[in-house]
Amino acid sequence: MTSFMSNLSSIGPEVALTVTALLLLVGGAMRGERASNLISWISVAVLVGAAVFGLKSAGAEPAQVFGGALILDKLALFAKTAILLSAALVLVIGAGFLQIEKIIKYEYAILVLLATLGMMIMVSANDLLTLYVGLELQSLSLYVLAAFNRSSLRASEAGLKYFVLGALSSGLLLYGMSMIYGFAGTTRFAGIADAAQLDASMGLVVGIVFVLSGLAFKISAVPFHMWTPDVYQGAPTPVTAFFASAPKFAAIVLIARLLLGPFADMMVQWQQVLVALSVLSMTVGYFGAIMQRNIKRLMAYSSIANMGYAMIALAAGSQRGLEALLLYMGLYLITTLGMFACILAMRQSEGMVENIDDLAGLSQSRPGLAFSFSMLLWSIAGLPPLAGFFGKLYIFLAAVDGGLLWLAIYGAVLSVVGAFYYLRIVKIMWFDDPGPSFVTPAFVLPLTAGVAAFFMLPGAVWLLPALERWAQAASASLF
Amino acid sequence: MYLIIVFGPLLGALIAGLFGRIIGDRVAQLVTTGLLILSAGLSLYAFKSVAYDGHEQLIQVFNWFSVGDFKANWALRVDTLTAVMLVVVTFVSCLVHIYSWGYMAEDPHKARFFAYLSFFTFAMLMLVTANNFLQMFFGWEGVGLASYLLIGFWYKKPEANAAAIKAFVTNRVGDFGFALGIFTIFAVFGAVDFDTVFAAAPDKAGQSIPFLWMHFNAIELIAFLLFIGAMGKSAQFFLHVWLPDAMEGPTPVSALIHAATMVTAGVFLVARAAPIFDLAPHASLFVTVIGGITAFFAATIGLVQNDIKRVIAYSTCSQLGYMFMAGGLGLYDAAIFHLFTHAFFKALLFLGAGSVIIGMHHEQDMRKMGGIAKKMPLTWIAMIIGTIALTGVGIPGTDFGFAGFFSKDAIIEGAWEAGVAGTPFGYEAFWIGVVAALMTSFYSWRVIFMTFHGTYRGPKEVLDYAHESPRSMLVPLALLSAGAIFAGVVFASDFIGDKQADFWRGATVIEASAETAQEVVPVAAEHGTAANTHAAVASEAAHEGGAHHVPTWVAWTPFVVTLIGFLIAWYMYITHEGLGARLAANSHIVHPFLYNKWYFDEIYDFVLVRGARKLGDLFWKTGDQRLIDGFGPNGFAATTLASAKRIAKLQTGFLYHYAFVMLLGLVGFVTWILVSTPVGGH
Amino acid sequence: MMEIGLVHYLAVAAIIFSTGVFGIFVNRKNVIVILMSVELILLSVNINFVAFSTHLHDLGGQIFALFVLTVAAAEAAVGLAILVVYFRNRGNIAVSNINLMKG
Amino acid sequence: MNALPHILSLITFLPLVGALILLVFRASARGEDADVIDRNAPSVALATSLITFGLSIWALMDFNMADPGFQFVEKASWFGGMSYHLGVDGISLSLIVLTTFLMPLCFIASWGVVKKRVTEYMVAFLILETLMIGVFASLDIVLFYIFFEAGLIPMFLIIGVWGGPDRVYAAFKFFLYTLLGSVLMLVAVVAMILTAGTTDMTVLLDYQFPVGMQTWLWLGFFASFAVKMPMWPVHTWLPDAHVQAPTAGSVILAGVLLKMGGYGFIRFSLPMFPDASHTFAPLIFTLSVIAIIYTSLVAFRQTDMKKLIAYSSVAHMGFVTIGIFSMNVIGVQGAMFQMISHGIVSGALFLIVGVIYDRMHTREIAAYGGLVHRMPVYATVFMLFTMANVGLPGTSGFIGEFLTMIGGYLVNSWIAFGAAFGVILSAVYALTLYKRVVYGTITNPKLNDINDMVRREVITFAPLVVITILFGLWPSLVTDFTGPAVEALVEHIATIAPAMQ
Amino acid sequence: MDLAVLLPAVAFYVFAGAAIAFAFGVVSARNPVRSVLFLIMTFFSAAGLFVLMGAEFLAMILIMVYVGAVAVLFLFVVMMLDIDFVELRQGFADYLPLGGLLAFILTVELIVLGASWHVSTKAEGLRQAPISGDTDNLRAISEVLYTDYAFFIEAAGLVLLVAMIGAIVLTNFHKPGIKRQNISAQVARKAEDGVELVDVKPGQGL
Repeated sequence: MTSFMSNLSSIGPEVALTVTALLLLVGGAMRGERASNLISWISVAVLVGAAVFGLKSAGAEPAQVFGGALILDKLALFAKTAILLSAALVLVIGAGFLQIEKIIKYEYAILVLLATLGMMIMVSANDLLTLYVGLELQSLSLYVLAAFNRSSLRASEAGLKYFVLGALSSGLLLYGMSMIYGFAGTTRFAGIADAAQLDASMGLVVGIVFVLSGLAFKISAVPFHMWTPDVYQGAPTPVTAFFASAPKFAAIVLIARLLLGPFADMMVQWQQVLVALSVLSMTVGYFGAIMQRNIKRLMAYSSIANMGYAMIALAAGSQRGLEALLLYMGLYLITTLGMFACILAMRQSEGMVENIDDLAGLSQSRPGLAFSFSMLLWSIAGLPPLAGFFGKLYIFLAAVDGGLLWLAIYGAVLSVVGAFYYLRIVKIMWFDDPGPSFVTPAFVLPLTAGVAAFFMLPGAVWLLPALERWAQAASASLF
Repeated sequence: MYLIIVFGPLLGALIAGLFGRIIGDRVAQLVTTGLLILSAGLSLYAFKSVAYDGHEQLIQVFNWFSVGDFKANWALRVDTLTAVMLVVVTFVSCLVHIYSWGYMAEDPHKARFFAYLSFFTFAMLMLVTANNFLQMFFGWEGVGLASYLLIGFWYKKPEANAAAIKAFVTNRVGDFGFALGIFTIFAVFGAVDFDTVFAAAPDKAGQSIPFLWMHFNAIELIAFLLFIGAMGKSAQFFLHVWLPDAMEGPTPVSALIHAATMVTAGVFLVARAAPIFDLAPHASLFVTVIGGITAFFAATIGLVQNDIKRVIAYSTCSQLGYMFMAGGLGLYDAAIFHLFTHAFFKALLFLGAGSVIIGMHHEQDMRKMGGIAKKMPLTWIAMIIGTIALTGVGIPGTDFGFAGFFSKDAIIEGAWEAGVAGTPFGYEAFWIGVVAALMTSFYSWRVIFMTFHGTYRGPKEVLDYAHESPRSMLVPLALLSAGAIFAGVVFASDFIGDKQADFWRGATVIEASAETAQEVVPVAAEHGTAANTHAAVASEAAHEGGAHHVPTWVAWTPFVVTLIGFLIAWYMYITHEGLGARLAANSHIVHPFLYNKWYFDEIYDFVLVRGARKLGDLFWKTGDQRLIDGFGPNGFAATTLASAKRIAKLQTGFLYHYAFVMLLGLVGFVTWILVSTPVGGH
Repeated sequence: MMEIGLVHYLAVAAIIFSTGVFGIFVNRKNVIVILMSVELILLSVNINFVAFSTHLHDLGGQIFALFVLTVAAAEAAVGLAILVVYFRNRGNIAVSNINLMKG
Repeated sequence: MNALPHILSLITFLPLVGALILLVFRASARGEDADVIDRNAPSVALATSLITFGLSIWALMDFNMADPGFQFVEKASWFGGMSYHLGVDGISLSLIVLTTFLMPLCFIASWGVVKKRVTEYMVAFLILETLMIGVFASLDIVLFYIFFEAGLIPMFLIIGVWGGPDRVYAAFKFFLYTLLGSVLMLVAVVAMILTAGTTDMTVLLDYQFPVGMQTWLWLGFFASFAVKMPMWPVHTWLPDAHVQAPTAGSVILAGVLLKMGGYGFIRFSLPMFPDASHTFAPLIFTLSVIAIIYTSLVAFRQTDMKKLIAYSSVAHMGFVTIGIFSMNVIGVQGAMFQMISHGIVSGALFLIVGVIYDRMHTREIAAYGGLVHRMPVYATVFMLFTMANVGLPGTSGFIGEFLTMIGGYLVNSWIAFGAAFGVILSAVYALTLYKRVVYGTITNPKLNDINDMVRREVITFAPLVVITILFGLWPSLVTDFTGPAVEALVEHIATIAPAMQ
Repeated sequence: MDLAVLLPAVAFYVFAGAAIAFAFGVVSARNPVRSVLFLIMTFFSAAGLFVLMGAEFLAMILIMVYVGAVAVLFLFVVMMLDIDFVELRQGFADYLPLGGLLAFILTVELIVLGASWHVSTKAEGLRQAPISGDTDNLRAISEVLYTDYAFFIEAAGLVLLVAMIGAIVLTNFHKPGIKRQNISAQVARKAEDGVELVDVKPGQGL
């Protein structure tokens, strides 16, 4: 057991999260709903603390713990930091919403903590079983969170859809895992890598296709995306913000780890699938968003499209590609959370509004918010000089470098379609006459939006190089 | 001195134009007119010093263009040709300025008018003093602008505006050719200044150059293109349509621009580029033919017009045809001489007509005039002088005659000689000249008779009002009358006579005299591919019979036809007054055809104006809006929206659809992978 | 045919898997049946794991199956909980009625 | 004068500083204070742009005309192999000065005219100025791209917020059209970076890409620059954008933004892909000639003044492309001159339209007529720029057209032949416009008390008038300046492009 | 034929056939209650297959967990939700052809794939928990489960915890207005709280 304990000590952040979750659960059960706020803030503190604590091990050599079940490398660290911070931010920006809507429960924060823990396990996975358990830990939490607003028909419908399809996708994932296990003889990544290298049998190929299908669900890649718009729309907005941020990051890092690690030698096969996923996602994501009036649905399509973009980088299958992926996803996280902060600020005196037309004239009624939102939109549309452009640039670099020129061109052309609907929001905020004004949002929302927008600004030149360096170091883990 | 000649008018124009409202009309008039008088005086001196004392000048002003190999300077090139033009331009301009004091007395925009006039003068002077084709082009377009501004001076009148645009655009068509000519010159010679080009021209004779779909003889091509420019500016056949309409402008303008100076720029160009035209027999033939056609064609129209200015305008057109005929036949000297004399009598006629118009209270229709000689006798005399000069009255074989006599007969006789020498179209040109002379005589006298003689046909009160013009208008008439009478007799020997070699000194190519011919011939022979040059032909002609030794009947024919024309006019408008109107009314083919100017305006309007409109609409509405936008951005947007709708429709909200799509994807991928990867490879 | 090998078990698993898949999208009336179809899929996975485990002489597969079972139970609990919530809001669980959000 | 360190950075970012100052003040102001800021914003913007202009003149004085290379170079490494790398040669500096010159005029022209969201308006223009200057000053290809595409954002807002009734359609069309072009260029840029292994334009200029690859790269860049120019048939965004944009927006759009396309061709397409440029030159010539004739005819039929001028811009840009792809010194010089001249002339024409638009709030030609009676000064200025637009010798418009046509002629006479038609047609539409707006009698009773240009407007036009004529008579002011760089460029193409021989 | 070969084969076909048939029953039954029962039968059959493969422990767990817990849970929910079973199975046929085709293709592909399996020497070398011949299944599993797989046990515990939290948070309603028994309040209740002794003065009344 000493080895178990010492292994535990090397996953301090995860342990901290677990312990906190358990303690808070007990506390919550004792104190009831009155403690919700406090529990939220403690969770935030722990999440941030875990991130900071985790970063202290940044210089450490990559290590495998629990007999190789988990791997702790820079990639995992990068992903964990991002996940922890975005989870914390989601709690922060969502707090006000849940209170005003009167759906606050102390379990909310705990579920977020546990989901985060699941994601942390996912990105550290070094074994199919780890992957599965981590994934399910995250998924189950998210299913519950989606339906968290019990009295809302939409929320429960979202939860139901998410759950049914999620279960189906876990089934596919598992079936694939069983194939991989059967043909490789092991579930450990290192072993699979050996098998794939020596004997890339059809079983492994089909297995990885199944696994990819299952994971594609988590990142809403077409055609496994169908749940996304409905769930984004139905779930409570803070939960949607969570869906759009950390789980996407975790899942795509997981895919990267899986494909570039054990299945690196089978790139010829999975690249085709990934390219197809990417093309489909971009197409559906960009075109699907155009007709949307509900901003959360629009964000769903936007995230589908962005994942399609991210998969371009992944399909390149190179370190450059992984670096681009991480950079892109990092920027995506910041942008998405910033945008959700703006969406959470969309409250008129009668309640929350979700139509993009409700943003009319925001540039005059709330110039600061409009300015931040516009920056974020332009950034995610990939317009220079905002940071999103660099994400796009890096992806193109990786794609062209990896021989995926046509994919890059396709993505480039589709990004124009994307610009169209992002711009439509800008148009509504800037060109249209103001409608009913928003009530003054909680201070934290414009602040978050503003900080996120500031990161996108060319003025924040230090951010990009730092992120880029970090992504580079992280991407080196797999190569 | 030359700088003052050229830039004086510009200064005047700027002062009058920019500060007209500050300094007042009177000062503006004084300044412009004063500077013009100065300019004219200096020009006379320059004429003497250049043409007679041989002080040709080349004054570099400053560098204009220096781009790569392309260099062009602002410079003043003053040789005899220029000097002649300087005199013509400044003298007529000066008189027109003076005349305008009276003519424009009631106009509220006098300062602007004088500014335009002076500006025109400046541009024209730039044109004639140019040392390279580009500067010439500058002046060329500058006079076009001035012409546009002046034709449209009365901008309230829609006709004036339309005419102004028509003039500018038609000129632009000519300029199109001119510009291409300059490009070709640069492409062939690598330079555009006269000295280089003319010096190298013989070397380049016979060289061919690709142009559009085929190869052309470079020199021929250049000559042809330049002539297109000349056609536009000088209102030659096909591009003549603007000139009659230009009469919408104030009459002094017509006199200055559309009679004496600007329209002759084309002739000047041909004379200036004579070394090129001389090496281009085919292009020259083209010049002759176009000139001939114009001379004839414009005269036929002139026969039946009722607007006094239009008659004179067609007369101008016709006379320009003469000049080009001469130019095409290699008689550059005669062409310039006719230009010179024509300037006097045509300006006289126009100013006279202006005097009539003012006297008749802005009436231009001759049908509403008649018998006003008594009311304005001085004008009547001036017009008679002008007409006599125009019709070229003089006694052949002597030095007695009005200005036109010398120059026109020189062209007609020169044409005959050219015919004798074997120049293509020489004889034809002669006969055209004769026929046109007949018609010239008829319509010129018709004007006189319809206007000043017979019975008055207009409203009574206008006649009562009719009066002689003020002195400021009569003085120019007098001076021009003097020119119309004496210009021929005084300068004939210099321009086309025995002293011409000393006079021109190479400023243009002259044929007749033996010594120049000998100078030219070796050059032509040496670079002899274009052996059939005018110089060579002319020199043969010179050796055979010498200059101006044509059969007597040839010399007398113009005189006779002129007389016949006069008699017919007398018959129709004096002895049988009203016959002309009856004939016109009874003719259903010839008269309408001529009266409507061979329907050129209608055809152009139909083909070009409406064509352009139709094409513009087609390109705009169908091309841009339906095709480019329709298939481009709007089509793309529509397709995008349609696909967006379809994709959004895929999202049915039904769970089983969603699951189905997922599994479809899965099975698709698995199948694809199984098919694309060789099965059992391991 | 009589020699029962791995492929037989895999075939059974495949058929059950497909049945589960089939059950998901042909069923429009009742969400619970869909959940049961998912359970079928998981069962087929377990058969796979166990079959491979036996033929590889490796316990890993069986243990994996054990965890799959565990998680499947948890999943069923959460799924049914969500279903109950939905039922409370909506009054029925017919699949063809669950399309409030679409487009 | 002494060299000012980092002068290019100063010129580039000074407007941005002005914008930020305004933004900060505006953001922190409430109520009355906001109005005060709005009132003073124009002065701040004008002052900023004037100082920028002064700095650019300083740079101009310091510039060594004999040196065809890049000067005032600043370089600092950034990340991902990219660098902050600025520098100018005659080609780019002349365009920078054009930009800084037009900017103050825009501010003067907007003075008191723009009443809605004044501070934001000024900020948008100042940011736009920075981005435009950045395009011309960048020596790093990614940096270039950033500036190039970023300019879309403020322009989008300018059209959309302060534009005419159909501004949304126009803004989107402008934005998406241009964006589509530039993303394709981005892919080409990416391919270049990967092949050459650097983003440094000075290296890329000498890097010889394989001929086959050049074709694709060229097409990528072409997609962007052709839209930006705009060339036929991707020009249709321009009339819409111009018509809907506020006056100053049109000025900048026509004056500077279009020039980015031409600049791009000169800076990238020609020297970096000389073989492909040779291959595609006939295509360019064909499109240009079509553009000239086609759009001139279309311009002739317009009923909206701005649209007419916009179409004429397309035609004039046809000359630029002809000049550029003639790939001889005369042609390229002509193209440079044409760009600068067009920047001034068409800018002036849009200001001209703006003058009466401000008074009458319509741009329909039919609503006007007889303006000369009420506005003689205006009529005079209008005439001058009409003539410059027509390309009358003595105005700057002539020089560019003439040189580009010679350049084209030296390649193939068809080009000059076709382009020369544009010279005829430009007279048709320009003079028709002038006639219908200025001449004739006043038919619209509202015009009876329209006032002539006020002092502010005269100040706006005075420098434009002077420059138009000055450049027309003394083109060496520009050509000497751009000459060495252009000659070096042409020589460079001739030496490295085997197709030339 | 050797009984040692025949018997397992027969057993396999019985169990396999039953499992497949019951699985079909699950998806095609008209009544959800029957579906649940078919599901239970499927699990039983599968458990039989597990036994045939020598995974006795798993077979037992399957029955315990699935039949004992999950299926019962299903049954419970089915009954609790009180679904109107009258309107049944309309539209079932819509997707039948395409869905059937899809399922068929998938099945064929997976079987073909399964047929390509072979024990590679390499795979044997990669085994994490090789089965030694002399240990029975239960013992073998127990030996590794809390040692090598301890981490997963912990993680699985968290998964179950989430499920628990989820089930509670979603279904545990405190509807206002419903009177509930509060035991502690009852227990803590004292006589003094409930009874007030009032000294009623004669003649005054309350």
